[in-house]
Amino acid sequence: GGQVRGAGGSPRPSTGGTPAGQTATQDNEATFVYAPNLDVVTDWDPATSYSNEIIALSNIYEGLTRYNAATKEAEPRLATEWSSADGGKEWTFKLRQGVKFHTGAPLDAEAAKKAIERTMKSNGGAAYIWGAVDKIETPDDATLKFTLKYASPMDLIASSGYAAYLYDAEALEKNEDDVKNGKLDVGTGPYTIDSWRKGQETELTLKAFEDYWGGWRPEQYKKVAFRVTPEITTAWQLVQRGEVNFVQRLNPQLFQQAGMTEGVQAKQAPSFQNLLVLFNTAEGPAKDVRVRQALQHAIDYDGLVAALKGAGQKAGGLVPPGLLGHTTGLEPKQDLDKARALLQEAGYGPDNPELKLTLTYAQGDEDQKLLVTLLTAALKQVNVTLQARAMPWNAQWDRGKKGDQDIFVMYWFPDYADPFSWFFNVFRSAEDVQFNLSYLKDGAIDEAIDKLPELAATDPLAADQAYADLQKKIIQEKAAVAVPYVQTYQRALTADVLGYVDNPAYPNVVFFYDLKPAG
Amino acid sequence: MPRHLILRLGQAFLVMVGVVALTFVITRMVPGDPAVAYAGPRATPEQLAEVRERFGLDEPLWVQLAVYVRDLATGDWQTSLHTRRPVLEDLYHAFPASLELVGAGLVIAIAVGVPVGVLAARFRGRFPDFSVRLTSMLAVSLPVFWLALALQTVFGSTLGWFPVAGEYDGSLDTTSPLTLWTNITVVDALITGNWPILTSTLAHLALPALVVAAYPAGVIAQLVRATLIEEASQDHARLERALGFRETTILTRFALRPALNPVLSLIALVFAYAIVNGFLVEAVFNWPGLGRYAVSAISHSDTPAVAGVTLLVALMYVFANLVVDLLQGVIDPRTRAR
Amino acid sequence: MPRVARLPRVTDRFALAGAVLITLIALAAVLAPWLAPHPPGEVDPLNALSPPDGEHWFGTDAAGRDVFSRVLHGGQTSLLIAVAVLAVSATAGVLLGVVAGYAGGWVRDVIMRITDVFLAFPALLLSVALAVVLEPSVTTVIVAIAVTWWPWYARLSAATAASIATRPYVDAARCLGVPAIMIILRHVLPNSLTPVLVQLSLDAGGVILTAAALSYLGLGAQDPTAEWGLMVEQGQTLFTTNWWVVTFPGLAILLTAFAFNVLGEGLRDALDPRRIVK
Amino acid sequence: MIEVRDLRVRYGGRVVADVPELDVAPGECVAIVGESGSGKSTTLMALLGLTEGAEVSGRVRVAGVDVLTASPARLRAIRGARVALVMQSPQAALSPTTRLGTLMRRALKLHGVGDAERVMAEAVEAVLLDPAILRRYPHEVSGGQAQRFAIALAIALGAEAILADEPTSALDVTVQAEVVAVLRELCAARGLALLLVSHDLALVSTIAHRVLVMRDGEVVESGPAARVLAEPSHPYTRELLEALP
Amino acid sequence: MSLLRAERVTLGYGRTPVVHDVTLDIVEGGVGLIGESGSGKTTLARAFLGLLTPMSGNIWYGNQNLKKADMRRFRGDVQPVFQAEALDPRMRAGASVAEALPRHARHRVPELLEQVGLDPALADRRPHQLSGGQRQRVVIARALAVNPRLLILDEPTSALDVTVQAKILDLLAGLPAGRLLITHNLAVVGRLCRTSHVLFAGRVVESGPTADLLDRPAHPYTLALRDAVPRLGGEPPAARGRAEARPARTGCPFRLRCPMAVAECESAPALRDLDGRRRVACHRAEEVLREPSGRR
Ligand SMILES: Nc1ncnc2c1ncn2[C@@H]1O[C@H](COP(=O)(O)OP(=O)(O)OP(=O)(O)O)[C@@H](O)[C@H]1O
Ligand SMILES: Nc1ncnc2c1ncn2[C@@H]1O[C@H](COP(=O)(O)OP(=O)(O)OP(=O)(O)O)[C@@H](O)[C@H]1O
Ligand SMILES: [Mg+2]
Ligand SMILES: [Mg+2]
Repeated sequence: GGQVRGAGGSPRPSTGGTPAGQTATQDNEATFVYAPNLDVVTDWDPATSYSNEIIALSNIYEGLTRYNAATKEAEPRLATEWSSADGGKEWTFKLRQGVKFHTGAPLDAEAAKKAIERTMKSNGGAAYIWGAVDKIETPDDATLKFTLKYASPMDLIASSGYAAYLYDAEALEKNEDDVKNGKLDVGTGPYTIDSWRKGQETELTLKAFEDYWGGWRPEQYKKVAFRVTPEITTAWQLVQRGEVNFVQRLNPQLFQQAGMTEGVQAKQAPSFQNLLVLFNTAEGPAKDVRVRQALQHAIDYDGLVAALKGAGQKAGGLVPPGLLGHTTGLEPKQDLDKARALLQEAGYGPDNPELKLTLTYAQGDEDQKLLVTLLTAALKQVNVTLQARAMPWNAQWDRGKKGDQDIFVMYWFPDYADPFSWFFNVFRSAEDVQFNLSYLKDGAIDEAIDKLPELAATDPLAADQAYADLQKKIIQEKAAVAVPYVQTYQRALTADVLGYVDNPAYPNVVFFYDLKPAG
Repeated sequence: MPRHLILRLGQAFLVMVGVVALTFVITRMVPGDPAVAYAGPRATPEQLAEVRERFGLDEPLWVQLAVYVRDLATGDWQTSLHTRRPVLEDLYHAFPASLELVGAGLVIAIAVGVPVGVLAARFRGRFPDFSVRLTSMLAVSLPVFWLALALQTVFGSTLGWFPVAGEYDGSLDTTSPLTLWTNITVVDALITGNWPILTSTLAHLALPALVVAAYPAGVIAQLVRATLIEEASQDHARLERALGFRETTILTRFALRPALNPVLSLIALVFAYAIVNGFLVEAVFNWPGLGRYAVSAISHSDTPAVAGVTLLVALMYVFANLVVDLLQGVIDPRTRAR
Repeated sequence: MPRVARLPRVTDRFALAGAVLITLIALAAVLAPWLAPHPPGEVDPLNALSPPDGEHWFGTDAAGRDVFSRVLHGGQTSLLIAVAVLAVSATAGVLLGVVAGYAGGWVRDVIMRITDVFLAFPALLLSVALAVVLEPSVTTVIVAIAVTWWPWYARLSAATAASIATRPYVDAARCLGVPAIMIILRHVLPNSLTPVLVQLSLDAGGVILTAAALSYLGLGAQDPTAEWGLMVEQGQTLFTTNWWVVTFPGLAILLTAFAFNVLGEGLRDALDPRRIVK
Repeated sequence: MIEVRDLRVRYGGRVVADVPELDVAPGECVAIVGESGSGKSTTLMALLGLTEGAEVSGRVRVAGVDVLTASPARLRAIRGARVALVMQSPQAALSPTTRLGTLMRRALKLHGVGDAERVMAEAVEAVLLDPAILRRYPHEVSGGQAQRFAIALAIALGAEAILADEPTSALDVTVQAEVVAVLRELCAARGLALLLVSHDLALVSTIAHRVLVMRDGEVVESGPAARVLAEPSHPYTRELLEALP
Repeated sequence: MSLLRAERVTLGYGRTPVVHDVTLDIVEGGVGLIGESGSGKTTLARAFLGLLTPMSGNIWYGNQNLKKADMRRFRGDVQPVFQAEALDPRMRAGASVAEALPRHARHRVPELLEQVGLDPALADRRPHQLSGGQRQRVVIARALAVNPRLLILDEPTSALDVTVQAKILDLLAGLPAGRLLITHNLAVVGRLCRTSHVLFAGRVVESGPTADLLDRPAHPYTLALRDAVPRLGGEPPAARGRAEARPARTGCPFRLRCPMAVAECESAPALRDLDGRRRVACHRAEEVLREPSGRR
């Protein structure tokens, strides 16, 4: 039988939709069209979601707090105020009143507790962020009290883009299939699912949730559509024609062009994402620290940043600017003579047998490829042959877990605005390798890492120092990693969209509620 | 004829069996651990084990093969690890768009290639022939992704004559929603008389279909030209000349029909080629078809999905070949006698 | 005599033009180390993406490498792929095809069904799997394409061989007691080669294009190898902003594929069996 | 009907047929004999301007049209309608995908012959064929049938001259007898001009009024059949006759 | 004892039989095979050469069944000379002949070419550079290279003009080997074969000494063949006007074309002995014999 396609779903870009002279107070009928380069949703479960769908879920679900990139602090969202006690081991959040789930149920402390506990139990996605929680109590309807095993910055954790959503767990459990199939959502956010068609070009449309606690003003966007557009050039042409409103990432050349194109605004913002070049400290030639140091010196950091043409800025240490623990004075520099000397000591280099190293990086990533190209050329001068291989992430990671390469290239960014994950996930030794892809095993470093959360919660100054020391140790002493640059987001919006602010804690997320068309 | 038909079907079946076995082997070679792909990047070993068990990934290979064949036969093409929906259902949504694109491309290719081939044969050795040959050789030499980008930039972006991407204007979904019968937008719009969607889809189809058509059109033009010249040098063309027929009449009324036979068998081959070529074209024009599905399945180590696409394309190929074989009998009575 | 159509000499000129073009391209590729103004891997990040000028005729790519030099060197890889794939798949395909065509009966059936299975397979997907198992590289591309390419020759030569096998001279050889293998090698094979030869030159362009498509999908040659398809892939997002990065390697592919097609078309006419025999 | 003076056909500079004189009057049968490759078929083709790729010189008048200088349209007007060709291998000369009747119908329509169905049936019956044969494809009829169909085509179009090229080469003698009988009958009854190519001297001697003997592209002897075959003057003709088993 | 003998063989391609139940002995003095085009002559020849396995019946090679015979010896004993295209277009004449010779005997090529009256210098030419007559001689030279006891000749001269034909026939007549000759040309059979068989629609309809056969045919088809041969300076051969009829599927296959057909012919006539030397498959053979003898 015939089935009507798209009834309800209505992606229509705003450009041209608003005739001149229309006042801002008139109802905004336009659809905001977002052009992601990948499929939007892989996992609809707010507990385990850990992928690209953040760009949609962040508008459907909310957490207790949200990170403010300008003030570098968490600010109220579903919690209106909070306090900590016992040296950061006890946290009390006051819930906002009058908040309703999309299911119609009210948000109270019990519901919030249920959601967080379900997320913790799911143990999937980023659920680990709640790892410090010992127990949750609800002294009254509007209060949520966390008791922790060790001190942790709960206000920041609660602002995480993943696994921190409060949702109607009861309704979810009752309608699990509907939630999984994108027919139902159980959030509190300003938008709710309108239609979801996996694999279609316009994969997902959202519509305003009428009973949103923040209320609705006429000029806000009531409809949102996600139009999947893998090719950057295609996306760029669509935004130029006004068929989409937001392209999450352009390359520097298109970005430059966007800056000069009428009807398009180019937006650039630093991110919390940096590139890690991890050296195999456990096996192979890179086990020799001198080889690793030589590799660090072989990278043409300045050349790379120049060639990135604005898509990245030179890094100083492991922690990007804007986060606690960011240090200066660790800026690396290429020094081929030093690299040659170090290799010579290690028994390689121009006059010795050729050194062959394998490297894996992400397929389709132009910036990583640039690094690889430059590194290959540089290493060739010191008689090192780099066998670089681009792989899909899954395959690359699988191989990485087996320790099957000398150099592993990947991006890292935190789940919430905190530097801890760079250390805990990437450099703390582990039985089962997950992201410790330099295979570093150092008791002293492990010990220092374990002390960080409490330090951060109790003595920020000491924490800053501890972060700085650790970075020196990992980068200079152990030479386990080279950090060439921090990525800069380069995005394009149609000129008629006002109010867009990039928030590095929520990569690629547009908070549609905060936008309005130019009047 | 029925015996021939049965024999032909039997062969097609055997080929399908081979394809299934080969598909299975290949899916076991696709990168990455499918369990990891399904369970997500930070899954625990227990979760992985559970996923492995759920999908039978812990069984010995031959058991997996047996299960695979049984499931295929019963219409269970497994569940995509990436979209988490039955592969058959995904294909049901993605394939019609590809069919639409490739179908349109082939129609253009035939509509252009055949007459142009006739033209070249009619004026062989003269200027029209020369230019047709040159153009058709260019058409088969163009890297398809390059052509796609060029056409998109020139006709879509710069001149603005055609839409640059997508299957139709999405806002039409509200103003004139389309009732789906076949899932092929053009066909559904046609049978339900939905003109806004039809015109929008045709406009969106123009550029990508042209890109898909380039290669087959070139090959068809060359083939038609060659076979027509061959036919026109046969004794029977001499007789037709001796009877006073015009050269053009001889080519179109007498020589073209036998010449269409090789063109037909070519089309079955080109069909599969065009689907795969379509993968690249679909990426550029953001066409919501099989190609996009396949490319994303490949990059997500989505074994069942890759297998599904492979099987489907192979199935289409075998089917197209079958149809062509039967059609050939209609076009050339000599093959029927065999 | 007016008005009687003259048989076109154009055909031979086509073959000649194709051959000359290919020779030039091959020469450029072979002499690349001497002709190219820069080593293909020489990076200059500070001069990345500079447009064509006197120093860099074809401009530079994202890593500041000289596109002209890379196009010249890329010819080596692309031609190597074409020659290797065609050699491997033609050898395998023709041998199998000729055996199938000559033997007929169940031998033919078995070989042709296997051929059909491989034919039915989307080349790209088979290549994907192989590229993964064997690690993407030029060799992988060669193997992957060859695996999906040979059935064409098997089909083609099986058909020709089947018709050759009924010729009286083959019967005559059988009556002389010449062993089957010798009959195949001495009579059937050489006489089945003409259509294959034509097809080969027509296909050379196709192989280069397929290799380019594989590279384009990241399954083929790997950076820093200079290969045309890979270069187009690397430049494709720059198509509207830095046209030279993608246009020149694209043109190189086009030109080479075109040259082979011209040669093949020319050969098709020039090697017309009727012409040979007459 | 047919008048040829100094016809010379060259392929790539090589003369393959050189015919100083060849006339065929209505009701007359002229035969060309000679060794294989001596230019017999080429001569026949030249009479209708069908020698593609050849250089042709001389003067050829057929049915009142100067073949070598006439416009393509005038040539097409005599081809088929006034002068019909019966080609060397009958089955190969029929388009494999066209039914015999379709071909005949198209040809009749082309030359504006009215009442096609009746004309077709009569012509086919005149050569003792079953009209049902018109519904068949060429591969479904025997060589003899195809041969006679070609003659029927000429009759239906009302041709005044038939150029027949070795019409019996692949037939056994019994079938040959049938074909020959039909042709003779046409000459006698309808004043048809018949130009026959054959290498069967015995056959020629029984039906031709005059004979041309060709060798290596040249006419070595010509004259009344009775004389040429009884008292050959050229050594090659003698050689031919002596070689008869 | 004849070298080769077909015993009740049925031959066909795929599943369709084209030669039915034929018994034929290749005896001394040359055996001729005549018959309508498409009647199965070449098919029969291929079977005798072991290129085609009978659907039923046997071929005897001496006292061995050909299926089980020693093929090496057989190949040395029996050689074909085919109609056309018997030479690989890509091979030089010398190489084609040499292919028949063991490696150490390759020097015999010139000698063999001379034996068939060819200039040994022609050994370097490819088939298309040779005339039809020369080509046919190369084929014969190749067949002779193995010193065969029997030649199977399928229209060895039909592509040649009469002058060349005569020379080849002389050559063949002078060879020591036995022969099975297939031709349309009755005169040629008369010259080269002591015994002949007439084939019609895949069946032997008459066989016997060639001279008898041509002088006093006992089968209407043989009679028609003889009478339809045009004679130099003679009357045009008589036409009967029913030649288009295909062989009948039931009964006597010739009956639709037969001027003497009667109701009895609707049952198939068996091949029967006529006078001890002749066999014929016709119900009315005796009446045919009484037809006025040939104009010869
Ligand atoms: N299209 C052509 N191009 C070049 N040469 C040709 C062409 N057609 C015929 N010839 C040559 O012209 C010569 C005469 O050929 P033609 O067909 O007239 O001979 P024929 O007397 O009819 O011989 P046959 O008895 O074998 O039919 C031959 O040498 C032939 O090779
Ligand atoms: N390879 C084949 N496949 C199928 N049928 C065939 C094949 N070869 C011959 N035939 C058929 O077998 C029958 C006998 O053919 P054959 O070649 O033996 O005839 P022939 O007596 O030699 O005729 P001709 O005098 O024309 O050479 C014919 O009807 C023919 O169509
Ligand atoms: Mg001729
Ligand atoms: Mg024969």
